[in-house]
Amino acid sequence: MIRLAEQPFDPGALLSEFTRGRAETGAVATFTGIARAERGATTVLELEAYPGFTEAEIGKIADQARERFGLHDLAILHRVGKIGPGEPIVFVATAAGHRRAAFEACDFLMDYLKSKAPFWKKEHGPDGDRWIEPTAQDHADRERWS
Amino acid sequence: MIRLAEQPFDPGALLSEFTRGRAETGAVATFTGIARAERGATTVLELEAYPGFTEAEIGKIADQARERFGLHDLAILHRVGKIGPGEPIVFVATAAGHRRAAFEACDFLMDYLKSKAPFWKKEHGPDGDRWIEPTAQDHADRERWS
Amino acid sequence: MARVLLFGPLRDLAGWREREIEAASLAALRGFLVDEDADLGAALAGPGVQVAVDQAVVRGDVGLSAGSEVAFLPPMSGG
Amino acid sequence: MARVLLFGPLRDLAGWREREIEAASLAALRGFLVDEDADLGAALAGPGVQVAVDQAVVRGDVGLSAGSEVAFLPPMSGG
Repeated sequence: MIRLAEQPFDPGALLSEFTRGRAETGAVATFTGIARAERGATTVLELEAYPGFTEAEIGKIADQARERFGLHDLAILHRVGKIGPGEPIVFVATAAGHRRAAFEACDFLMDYLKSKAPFWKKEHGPDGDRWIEPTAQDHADRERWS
Repeated sequence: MIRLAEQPFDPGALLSEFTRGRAETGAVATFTGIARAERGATTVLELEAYPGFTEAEIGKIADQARERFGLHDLAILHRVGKIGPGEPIVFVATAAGHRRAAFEACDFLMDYLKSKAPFWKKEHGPDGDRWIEPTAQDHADRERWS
Repeated sequence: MARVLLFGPLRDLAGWREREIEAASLAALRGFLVDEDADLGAALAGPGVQVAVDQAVVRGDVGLSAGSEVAFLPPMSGG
Repeated sequence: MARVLLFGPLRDLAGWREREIEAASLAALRGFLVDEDADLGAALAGPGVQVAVDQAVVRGDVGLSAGSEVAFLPPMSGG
């Protein structure tokens, strides 16, 4: 499941659905990214995607992850639009036979999503708006997998 | 929250509760361990704990994780008793400012729980019962952190 | 008529997000846009700006047909 | 009377999980158990078996009082 969401979502509901009825999957790892308030510095985050293209590009990396880590399944949900502090931005779940593969695949997918996925991100803060780019840390994280 | 559960639990419900109302936490990682059916080889897993002692020992490692990874919060729920195939055995959630810390802390806690936590584990299979010990892989995983 | 989409900072620079523009090729479309708005034209040719035609990234010039969707994608920020 | 608890394979070996036993010290308790069941006594002294008194792991001999809880913990398997 790879999906964009215009509205707030509950990562727990996604995890309930993802874990249900698995008999051969020993390990499920998840990551939930949440919009930080940064003590008032960021009021609203706005994320733009290119519907269709964005899911397809994420799908290519998801296929890489399935193969590289031998995943049984994965789920990715990404918010778009205006996101308030404390709201989840992204949810990734990976299912595998054993925990190392589940953790590494989740980590790999997040590094891609944070640094290279087709999103454009704007912060609406008290001092106005600004477009933001991946941080040097995001790029360094991504480099670990190449 | 560190707790033992006698009954099946829904990891999603725990994640919903864990993520709710966080404004400064950017990252929540979770791991859910599920009893594998192993294609019929294991019918039922039985986990024994020493109530009170087991939570306290896990609590010591949880305190190490809080300090080492700068966690905002963590939650650990572990099943005890008889666990059928497909049922969750363990749920770990970690909350941090950024994702690297959340992932690493979750990984660290799982390596401890799988190899050293005060549980005794028996498999009830088609060929009878046997007590099981941590695998060499579990020990190797645990060694990564020392 | 191609459907032209701008994303991220390009949209703010242009002041529009989506327009229908008559053009037989990507090069012709770029020519039209640079004539109309030199700043935008330069930004569309800027470093890291990719172009997708019908949701597939293309390089160099390609022909456009009626109903082609052309998207200008500035460097992606990740989510 | 100390409350004596056995865990994991020790419980299967002994055939019991919890008993009240009169003993003034851990050494006296071990002596009582080895006299009663030599196999169990040997297993309790086996490699990797820890002893907790009132939920704190102890080494060597310690005194026991009325209501002490003594747990024999074989090597832990993790969850």
